[in-house]
Amino acid sequence: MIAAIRVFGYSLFAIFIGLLFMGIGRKIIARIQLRLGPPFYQAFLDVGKLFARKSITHNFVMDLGMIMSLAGLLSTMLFVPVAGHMAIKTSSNLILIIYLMAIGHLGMAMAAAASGNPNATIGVSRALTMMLGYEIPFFTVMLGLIIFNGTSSLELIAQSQAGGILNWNMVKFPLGFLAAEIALQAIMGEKPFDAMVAPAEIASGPMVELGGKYLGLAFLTHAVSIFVETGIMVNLFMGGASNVFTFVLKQFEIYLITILIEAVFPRFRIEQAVKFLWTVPMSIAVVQLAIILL
Amino acid sequence: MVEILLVPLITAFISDIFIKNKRLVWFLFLISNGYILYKLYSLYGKWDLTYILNTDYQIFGAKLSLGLSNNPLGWYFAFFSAVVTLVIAIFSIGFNTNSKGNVAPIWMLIIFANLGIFYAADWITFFMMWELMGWTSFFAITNGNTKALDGAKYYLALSLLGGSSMLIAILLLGAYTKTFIIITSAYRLIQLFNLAEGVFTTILLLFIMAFFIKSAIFPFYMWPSKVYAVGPEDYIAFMSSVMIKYGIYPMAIFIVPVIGNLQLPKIFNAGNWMQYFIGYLGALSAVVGTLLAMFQTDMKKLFAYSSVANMGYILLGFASMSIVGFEGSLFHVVNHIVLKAAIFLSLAAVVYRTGESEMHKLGGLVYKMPITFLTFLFGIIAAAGIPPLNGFGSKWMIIQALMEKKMVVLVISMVFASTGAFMYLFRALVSIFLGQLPERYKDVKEVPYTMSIPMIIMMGLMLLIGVVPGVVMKPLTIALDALGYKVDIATWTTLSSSFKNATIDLKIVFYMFAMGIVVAALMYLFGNKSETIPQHDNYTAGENPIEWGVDADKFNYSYSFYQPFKEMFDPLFERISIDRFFSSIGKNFEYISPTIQGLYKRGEGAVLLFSIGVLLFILGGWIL
Amino acid sequence: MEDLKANDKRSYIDNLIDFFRKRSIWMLHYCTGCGAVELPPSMTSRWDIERFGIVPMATPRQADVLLVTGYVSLKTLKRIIKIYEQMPEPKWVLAFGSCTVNGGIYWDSYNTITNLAEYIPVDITVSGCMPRPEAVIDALQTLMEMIQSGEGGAYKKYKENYEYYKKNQDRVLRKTAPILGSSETESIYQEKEGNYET
Amino acid sequence: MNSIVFLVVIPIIAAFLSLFLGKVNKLIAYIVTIFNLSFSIVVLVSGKIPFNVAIGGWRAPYGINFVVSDITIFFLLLINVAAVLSLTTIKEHMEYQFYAFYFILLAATNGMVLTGDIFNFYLFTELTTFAIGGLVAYKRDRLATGASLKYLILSSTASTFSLAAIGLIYKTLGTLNFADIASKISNLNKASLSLILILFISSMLVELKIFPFNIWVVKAYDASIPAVNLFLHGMVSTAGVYGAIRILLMVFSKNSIMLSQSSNIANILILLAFITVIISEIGALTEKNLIKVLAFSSMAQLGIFLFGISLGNYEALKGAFYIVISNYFAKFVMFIVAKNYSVIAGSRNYEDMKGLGRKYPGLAIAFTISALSLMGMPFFAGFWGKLSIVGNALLMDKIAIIGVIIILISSVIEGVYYLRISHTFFSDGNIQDTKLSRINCVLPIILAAVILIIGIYPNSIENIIWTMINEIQNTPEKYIQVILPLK
Repeated sequence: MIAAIRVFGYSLFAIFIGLLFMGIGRKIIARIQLRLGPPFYQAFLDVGKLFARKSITHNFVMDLGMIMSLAGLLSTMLFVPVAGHMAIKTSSNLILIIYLMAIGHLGMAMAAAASGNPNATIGVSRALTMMLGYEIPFFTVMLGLIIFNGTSSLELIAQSQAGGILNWNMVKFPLGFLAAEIALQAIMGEKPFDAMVAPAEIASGPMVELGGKYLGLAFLTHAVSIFVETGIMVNLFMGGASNVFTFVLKQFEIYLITILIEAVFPRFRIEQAVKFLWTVPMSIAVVQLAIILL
Repeated sequence: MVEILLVPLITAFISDIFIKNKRLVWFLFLISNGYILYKLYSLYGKWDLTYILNTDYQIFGAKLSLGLSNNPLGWYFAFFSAVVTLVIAIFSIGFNTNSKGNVAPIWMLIIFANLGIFYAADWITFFMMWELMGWTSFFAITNGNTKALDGAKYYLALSLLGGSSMLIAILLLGAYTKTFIIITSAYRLIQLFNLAEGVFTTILLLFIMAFFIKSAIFPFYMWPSKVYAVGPEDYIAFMSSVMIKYGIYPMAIFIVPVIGNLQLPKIFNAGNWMQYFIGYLGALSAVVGTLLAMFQTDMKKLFAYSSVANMGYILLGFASMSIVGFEGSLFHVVNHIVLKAAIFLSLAAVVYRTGESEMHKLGGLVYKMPITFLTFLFGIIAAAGIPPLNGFGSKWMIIQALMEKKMVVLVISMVFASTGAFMYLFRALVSIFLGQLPERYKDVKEVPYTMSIPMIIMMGLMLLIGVVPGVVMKPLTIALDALGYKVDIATWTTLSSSFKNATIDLKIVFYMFAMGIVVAALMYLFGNKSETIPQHDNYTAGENPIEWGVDADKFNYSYSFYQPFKEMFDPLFERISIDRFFSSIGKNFEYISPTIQGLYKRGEGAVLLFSIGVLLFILGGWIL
Repeated sequence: MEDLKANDKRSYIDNLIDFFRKRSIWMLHYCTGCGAVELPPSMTSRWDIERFGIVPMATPRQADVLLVTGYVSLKTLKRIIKIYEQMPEPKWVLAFGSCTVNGGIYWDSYNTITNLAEYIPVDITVSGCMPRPEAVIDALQTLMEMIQSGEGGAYKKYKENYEYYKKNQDRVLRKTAPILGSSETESIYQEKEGNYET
Repeated sequence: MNSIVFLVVIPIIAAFLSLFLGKVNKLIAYIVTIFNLSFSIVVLVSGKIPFNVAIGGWRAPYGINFVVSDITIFFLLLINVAAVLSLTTIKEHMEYQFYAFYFILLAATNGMVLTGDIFNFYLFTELTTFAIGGLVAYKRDRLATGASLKYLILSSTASTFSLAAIGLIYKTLGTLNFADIASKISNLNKASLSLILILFISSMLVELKIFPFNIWVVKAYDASIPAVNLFLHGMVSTAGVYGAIRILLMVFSKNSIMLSQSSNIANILILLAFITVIISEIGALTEKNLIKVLAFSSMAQLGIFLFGISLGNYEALKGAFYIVISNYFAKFVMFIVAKNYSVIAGSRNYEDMKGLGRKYPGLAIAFTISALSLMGMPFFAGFWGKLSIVGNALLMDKIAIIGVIIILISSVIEGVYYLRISHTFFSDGNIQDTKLSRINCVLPIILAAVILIIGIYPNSIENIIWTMINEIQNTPEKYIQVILPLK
């Protein structure tokens, strides 16, 4: 029972942080564009509105897929140590996290495709292609860290960086961090790697038929994924944190970098994006890996 | 112990006689499979059972004796194959009620060969069963279907080639080690390495070629796509899940111990060249299989390439030459047996109802065949290696083992392949089951109970193995223990690798996923109520496609699903094609053939040729 | 709009929901006419309507408010109606300029409609030919106030008086049946039309 | 056992009588053939083997003699069984020429096996040629005449070589008796031996269907009636195989050392063998005429046989025997099935035979079993042959290993075209109802069962083969001593 409450609490916390980041991100982009921008809590308002709205579903697979998508990311989130805390104490294996994250994508893709709109399916096709693009460099960077630390546990990797900023993997392996940052841009689906959403081209891709609470669930999924992805980065490169507040702050630093890049870039075509990811960040990651191995 | 071989053989003969009575034949098939499973279950633990048949046949100066033995690894393969075969057998009863041909007798022969391979104690028995499987599966694939001939011919040629290469290897092994017993010959082969390295390498490579052909590893990866596309679907389910593992079993029992025990210099502190040889071929099959699977339009071809990729994973596990990788590979064997059978059963159900296997001509079947969809969904989740189902554990172990051995290229290609797997698996899901339902499939129904129950069983199996991997890992650890490998006895739900703090508890993963579902469902219920609208009511920029005479199923985006991505690879695949290479060999033979026939048709040339022959013969006799 | 005023008691939850709705208006700007040109300035840094939580959306499923930005030809009307019907409730319509009220300079065209409100319920009409961004923002803010006070319920009217709207729509849309396409499309369209009510 | 001469004499008398007997010929043919068969069985059972019969009381090496040893009786049985089986396929009325030639063929092939004299052997070979020439031309159309002529030209050229070789032997060794030659062969210098062997072998290779001396085969098979196909396969080839074993392994082998060490002829033979195999398999690959396919395949099988005996290893020789036996039974099955099916389909093109396997499954299954045996698949007789030959060839030098690879590749090709044919039989098709003679339906199944039994239980034949190999191994005691007991 306590475990269940903890899980629920962690979920709400992750959603809260994710939505907060989304709002702040929008504000920052607005400021970069010399606009006032929406208030920082805008994402909450949006989600609130969406859940209150009457929504439209085409069939039960859409409902199932949206639930699966949020559930997948929530359960992934439970494996990411937040400043050393976890909802249920278990080994936070990196490979497990990577694979678990896929279930969220699968659910989302299934819901999108079940709507029967070709734009959605095109978006899914692009998203999956992009996934193949970013997984390779990101995994290569992770591989270096795993081999260096002799463990695939995210928690142990975070712990091994304890004791000052100079011990952070970000400082020790700057090339790896750079590659991971570029890959992270694609993982989060921010510009220049947002070909799968591309509102002007394929009418926001997978989300084209989502409205009301389905879009709301998609927002929540996105919020949790921001939390998970920045959380992984913090644990991998910034030495985790001693308390939750520092952890969230570090997460925000990572998210800030992403947002700053997002604000100023146009969009890659999908195959350009994959080519870019397989050349630039991948070669940086390979150099980093070679340095670690030799 | 002999009875598990005799029963399928006798069943094959009996069902051959009653071939016209379909119901009886398939019922016999089911009974026989059930008996085999029961018998295998009772054989568990009796590892010293052997059966030897002495013959007067003399080879290399000694009388040949053929033997069977209940070896733990063979049991492991045989048992799980038998479980899945039984489920497929139940499915077949429903599936074959209207079909024209009847593969049951020949299938029974294949099961006989199957058990023979897993229970063979010596290479000659092994080879006999191996070759038996080759030609029987040719007949099972073609099954009187003229269109199936091309693919089956390709398979047969490769299969016979593999058989030949294995025959040479076995006989060389017998000549140099003076034994045909599999286990003994492995030990003696290792000793041979120091005496005659050339012979050793030849034997090993020939064996590997035979096994790779059967398991569709890299240079020989073409046959599944050709064969699966044409064979009877229920048999293909068996073939893609069980039969493709035949190459893996001898790899596990012979090649891996031999390579593992060699004292070879290591490259980059990671592994010796033989490990890399196996590993790179595995990685190539994983990557190439994945890429090709993405670009298929026929769903059976797609999953054929997926099988190729999965065989690649298994090989990668072997290449790590660590106990975790080895265990992971063998675990993946069972996982793949289960999940591929599930996927192909659901595909068989789709073909049964629609008669179509081109993905872009299907779509929206989920509304008509929910159980089939669910089986397929479970299958692809498992195949993508996503946690609560069974494909994850083994992939995880293989990746852990490779990372531990610092085989970075191999592990990156493994991740590439399993991420790419996500692409083609999802593509199949979308194209077959989701999207708009074509008008012509409005009356499609869910398959009858005889077919849906096996699918439900497969779903249960996937979930069971996924959450409680112990049901497979326990027998596996005991089998490995009996073979002399030191393994930790795993608990029912945990998997571990030798990394620091790298034990995952799949039970907890399952709980967490379940809780995730609960939280997400709460969120879902929290929202305002939703309304279901017709499937074709889509945002189309205000256009009404029906008004323009466009059917709803034209909305399905499923043809050239990954076109931009494919264009990246087009130059590569246009330039290099293993398929073209192998086909061209066959084509060249067929090209020469009429010339030679012409030689035998004409008269004047004959006399000329004859005299030249005599002349050369005489000259040769003097000069040589 | 007087009769649409909420006559029952509004609970806190309803107020909260209306607050959310008010502060997060997502618009679908259906660029039918010249008024579309005024939207980019209102969204970018000079006027920045995002500070009210107003953002453009790509599909009717996600949008709360439909902007009809100028004159509406018959062909366009058909699409507008379809999109309007595809939007989930609650939904609002903003009509731009005089063209949507009386046809504007196209008042005697054989091919444009003169009054949008005959075909779909319009919540707010923005004056001007064409309205400046200030006018657009003003209209949107009026809409926000209407939402908060529970007034903006024109979409309910559409449901209640569907026959009226349908009759008007059919009257003009008869002229727009496609020449291409299969011969049976007309009948199919007639049969399936009912399904498009949402 | 002087009456062994009857095996040759009675068919010759029958050949003469057949000119006058007309319709009774069929009966006489059965009687004579069954007599030959039962006589051979009686000889086998009598337990007096080995023995030597001097014709006319002239003792060897001066007179002509008939020898009955283990090998002889084995091949005698094969030939006479083949004769009986072939006769069963004749349903329609045959003219007297056919029977006359048949009796001569029977006499000649029996004589070839029995004789202990090289010149006599030559005579019987010529007689065979002459009989086959007549039988192939029996249909009297353009194709048959052409085929017959082609065969006659090739054989007569070959017999010229043969005669030259015999002359040389007589010149150098002063004797024509097999046993005598065998005991004196070590006196011969290498060059003369090589020359004699080359000349003699090149004549024998015509009968053995080895490239490039097999140009006649395909046409002859295609042009002749089914019974003649079976004669060619069952009697002539078997006699040729016997000749090759007797002459290469027993007569011209020095001190019972096997061929490959005694001369470089062996290397040429291996080369020819695998060229034959690959060429005939490739030739068969796209062939649509079923009879031609079988003709190509029988060339290939004899190529493998030659490969086996040229390796100079007793186990490989054993394999060669297995190949001969497997081929003997399998081709019988296949020719009979081909005959039946072509009658039903009205064409020899196997693509016209679709659906026959579903209508007459027994025949198609028998055909498949034979095909698998020829491919050397396990559980069939051919496997044991392939196992022995390949296994022992791998122990030899390079050329043998290349040969193994080529033979295995061609067995892949063989598999492809044979199983394609089997598949065609089992696929859907329209068939008219045709009545088949019962014996022609049952016979292939029985023979296929024999193949299966040998394949599953090699003990049944292993010992017989070893007795024969024993004889070859101990030629001086087992063969020469029988004929020339005084030495």
